[in-house]
Amino acid sequence: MLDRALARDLLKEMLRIRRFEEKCAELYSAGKIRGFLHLYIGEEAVAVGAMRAFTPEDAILATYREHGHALARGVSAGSIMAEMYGKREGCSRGRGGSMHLFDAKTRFYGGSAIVGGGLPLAVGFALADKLMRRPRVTACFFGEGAVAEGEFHESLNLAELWKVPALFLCENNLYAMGTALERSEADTDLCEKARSYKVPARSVDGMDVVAVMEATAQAAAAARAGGGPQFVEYRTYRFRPHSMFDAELYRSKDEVERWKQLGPIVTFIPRLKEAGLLDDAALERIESEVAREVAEAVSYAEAGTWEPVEDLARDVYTERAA
Amino acid sequence: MPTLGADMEAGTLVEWLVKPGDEVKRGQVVAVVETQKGAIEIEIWENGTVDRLVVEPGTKVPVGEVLALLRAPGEAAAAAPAAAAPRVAPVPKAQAAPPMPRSATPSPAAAARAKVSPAARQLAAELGLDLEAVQPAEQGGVISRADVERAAAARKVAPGAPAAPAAADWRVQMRGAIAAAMARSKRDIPHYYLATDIDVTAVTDWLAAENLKRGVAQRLLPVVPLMKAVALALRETPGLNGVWADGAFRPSAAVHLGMAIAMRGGGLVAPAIHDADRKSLDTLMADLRDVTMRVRGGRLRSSEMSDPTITLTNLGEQGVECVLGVIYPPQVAIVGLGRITERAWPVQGTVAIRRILTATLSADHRVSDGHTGGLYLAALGRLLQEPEALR
Amino acid sequence: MKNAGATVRATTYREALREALREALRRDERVFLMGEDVGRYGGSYAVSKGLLAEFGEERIRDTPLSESAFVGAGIGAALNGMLPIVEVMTCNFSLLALDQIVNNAATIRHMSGGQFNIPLVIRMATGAGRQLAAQHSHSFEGWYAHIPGIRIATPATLEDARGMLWTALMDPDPVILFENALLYNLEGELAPDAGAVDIDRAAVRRAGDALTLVTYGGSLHKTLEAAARLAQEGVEAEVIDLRTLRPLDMPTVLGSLAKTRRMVIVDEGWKSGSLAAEIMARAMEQAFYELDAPIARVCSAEVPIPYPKHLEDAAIPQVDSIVESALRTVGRHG
Amino acid sequence: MSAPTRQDIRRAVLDTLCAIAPETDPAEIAPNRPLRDQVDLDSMDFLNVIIRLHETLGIDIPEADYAQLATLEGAVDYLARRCGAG
Repeated sequence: MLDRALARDLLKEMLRIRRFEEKCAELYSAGKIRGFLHLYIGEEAVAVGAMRAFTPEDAILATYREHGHALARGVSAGSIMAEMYGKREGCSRGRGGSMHLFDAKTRFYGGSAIVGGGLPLAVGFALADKLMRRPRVTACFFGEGAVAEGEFHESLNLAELWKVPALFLCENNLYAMGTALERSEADTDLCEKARSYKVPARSVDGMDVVAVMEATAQAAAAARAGGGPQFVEYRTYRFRPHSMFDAELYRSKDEVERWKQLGPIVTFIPRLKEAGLLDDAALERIESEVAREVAEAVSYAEAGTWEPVEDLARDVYTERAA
Repeated sequence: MPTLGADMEAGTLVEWLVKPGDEVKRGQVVAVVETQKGAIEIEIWENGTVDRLVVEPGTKVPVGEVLALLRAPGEAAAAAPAAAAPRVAPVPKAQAAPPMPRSATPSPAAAARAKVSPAARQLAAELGLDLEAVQPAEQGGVISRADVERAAAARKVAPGAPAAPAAADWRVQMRGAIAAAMARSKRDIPHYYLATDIDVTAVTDWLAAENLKRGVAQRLLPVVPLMKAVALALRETPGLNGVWADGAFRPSAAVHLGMAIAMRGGGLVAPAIHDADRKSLDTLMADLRDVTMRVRGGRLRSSEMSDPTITLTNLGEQGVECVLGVIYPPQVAIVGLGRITERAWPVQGTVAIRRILTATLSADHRVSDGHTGGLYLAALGRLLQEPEALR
Repeated sequence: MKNAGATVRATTYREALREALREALRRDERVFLMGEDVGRYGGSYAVSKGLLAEFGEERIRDTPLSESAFVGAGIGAALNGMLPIVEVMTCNFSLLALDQIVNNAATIRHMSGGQFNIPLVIRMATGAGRQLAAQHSHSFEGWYAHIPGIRIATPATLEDARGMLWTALMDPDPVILFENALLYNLEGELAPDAGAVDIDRAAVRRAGDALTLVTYGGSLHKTLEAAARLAQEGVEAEVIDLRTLRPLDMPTVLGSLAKTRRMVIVDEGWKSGSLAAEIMARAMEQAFYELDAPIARVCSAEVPIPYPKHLEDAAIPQVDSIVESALRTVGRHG
Repeated sequence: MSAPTRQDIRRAVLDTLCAIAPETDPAEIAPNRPLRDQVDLDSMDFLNVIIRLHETLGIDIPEADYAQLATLEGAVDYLARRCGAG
């Protein structure tokens, strides 16, 4: 099941995200990245494992904590970093920033900064594929905070009612900004909520990249086979604050330390070594490749240009012959 | 001090978690900072050895301030100036707001219609004045209420027709303002007065020759070289050029010469001509023409009356030999120039007919004294003997 | 159209809308209609009656009462290659979908750096006048006309009801069509070959030189009636039907103002921050010296629209209030 | 251009005075009293009168001749001579 190449790939993908996010934290402190920044450190296994279940024709919708999903989907690190610098070379021309990455080539339909805002879109995406008989699915990533929004319930019901091929992929990292799940939901069993709309649901250890890969592949296959919408809960945890300006008054230091020991990378490396699929030299090579990719992304962003103010109103509407 | 959010300007260092000499690794938490959102752990982004803790716990410092100095791995202990903490990247200065793409302003059919402000229309209607007869102040400009007032004042309103109330009270208001300023000046400023006769034959001869060389429209008025001399002489006596404010004299490096100009139909204003000491005679003439025509055309708005640092009153035109001016607060001096007359004047032992002008100085005794005033008038006299240098 | 007669035929605003829907569904397989009760029930205003039988469940989709979900789904489907028509029963319920309309439909093209199009059409009924009380009597066209990134059109005549839909569908950006609820039963004639019309320009519905009456949607017919009454008193009013509220066709409005020099704007929205206020501001900015009198506005009273008829009538623009405002503007105190 | 008549010159002088000092009523200007006693002209105004006459009549008026323009009649005589001779 796990061969050397796949093991190396999964590890490298997770390290790409980890080092990229660490560099973002540094650049934010230096004032190079402004606005809001929500880091994905600790949840890398979900984006990396889940993204392997989707083809280039499928559509991906994510949230404002989306750097990991964009990198795993194939959006270039340079265009993402340039976007966070607000440069024209960014994947959204510098107009969206960290929370709104868009990339037509990889059918990455961006982050949404409105909790739950992407779920209705996903229903529409999947409806279109169904109506046009296209063998495609739509992946919609969101956090457990979204289950409190009406749009979660409206969307799952509508998706199941119309049996559209949409995957609702919920990253349950236990906290919606500063509110723990049990302090906002009467019933914290997320799968039960999905099953109440008859949507097939399953929960998986979000720290185990292989388990994530398998659970998502199974859900995607069911949807592709016409089984209608699917729901997957990934039990995971974010090691850093909700955003950069968060004193984390809502959780204890040792809880964070405990989860760090269960982290997706720190547990995966020994597992590969025991299985003889990884040695220190290979790990060193991966780290240096990742380091170079992150460094190149930063210089690409630094060298980027500002969009001229004259283009302010460009693209509000589609240009057409006068 | 790292920035942690767009709305964070500063943070208070609560606690150092490292001390000089400690090894630190990238990503290691080295300090705790208090912000409006609570205590936040601060990471270090470089590997190295702590050299010196610059900021003491308990002090509040702005974002971007150096908190500690680090020695790169293997760097000598000598306190080489460590690389300053990365300065906060200059936020891209928003370029000037782009000119909004000009929406194609429609040219309404009747583009030819004269532009008249509603206030002007209303007054014209009240006074029974035909708007066709009113000229806007600036060519092709908008006919304003002031333009209608001027036209009404100029037209001999038939007796019995309602006097233009608006125009009258405008002049009354101005007279009131002048009265108040003069009263305040006399009350608050201890004036001292000096007068001297100056031989201006050289400068008047020079001017006549100069104007012969020029076309009619480029001619200089006699007051123009005098203005330049009045301004240049101040360089030797700074105590006369500036303003009195909040109980103290503030000298002015620049010389903004207020020119007293009489308005048509009464009233007086003294708008400033900027940097009169540094301008050429041609520029001074152009500035004087512009401000005079606007004052006498009734179109000088008070907002344009920038504040002079000294005033010149040139009443010689009206045939007055010697004028002792009242200082315009908050200035501290006023120079008066009288009529140029031909008088018998001793020149190297013999008597000759020379053109003489009486120059006076009224000055604020709180700021300067007679000695300074005397030096000034002497300097003025000397400057007027070399007109070529005034160019 | 099946009947061969070349002459015009009597029809209604509702049937004109239905013809437009049928034509769009027939011409392009990417077109589909979804909304509350548009299928089996035939549409709350019976606009889509019969379409389910003709086009089937897939393309005439009844939705649960989930405005945010199905408007968002419309946006998603448009992003993914479809030409969806979403019917939000009335603008009163559209408030529940405002986040999807503002933060997704109007924003994604610009925020993505121009990578995506959203060729979505949303239809909403609007306006008061049926004693439905405050929550069912709103007029939000002016609000929506404030949002860059979407277009707003207001069909007030049978030709526009018949012709605006196809043009809106062919527009690569989101368009919202507001249909005043009082118009559905409007009877009139329609040319047999009536088809697509533009949604870019205002129309002069009645020529005149004494003053310009600017209006749109449901208020057009009251304004035309007012103009007729004014004519009996020797005041010839020019009536402008805006047809599009975003973009606003100011050249047509100002062209008329330059001729008449006086203007009254009739707008069923509340006066403060209304669309009438925006038109007035632009006229002041671009045609100040053309004015011989202050521009007047006839808007809804700033109250929740009341249920009893006499109060509802007092709250929204009426022919009398338009005539009175017009006479004041031309300096004749009616 | 044939030399202007005395009538043209008188008209030119009065028009110039009215342009510079709008409150002037041409009918009330006494021919032989100094203009500066009848019309509010400061040195700038007078220079502008000279410039305007120079432009309308196309002749140069040196500073030395200013005195001959002190009255209306004097000015017309002087200008007629200059134009006639011109």
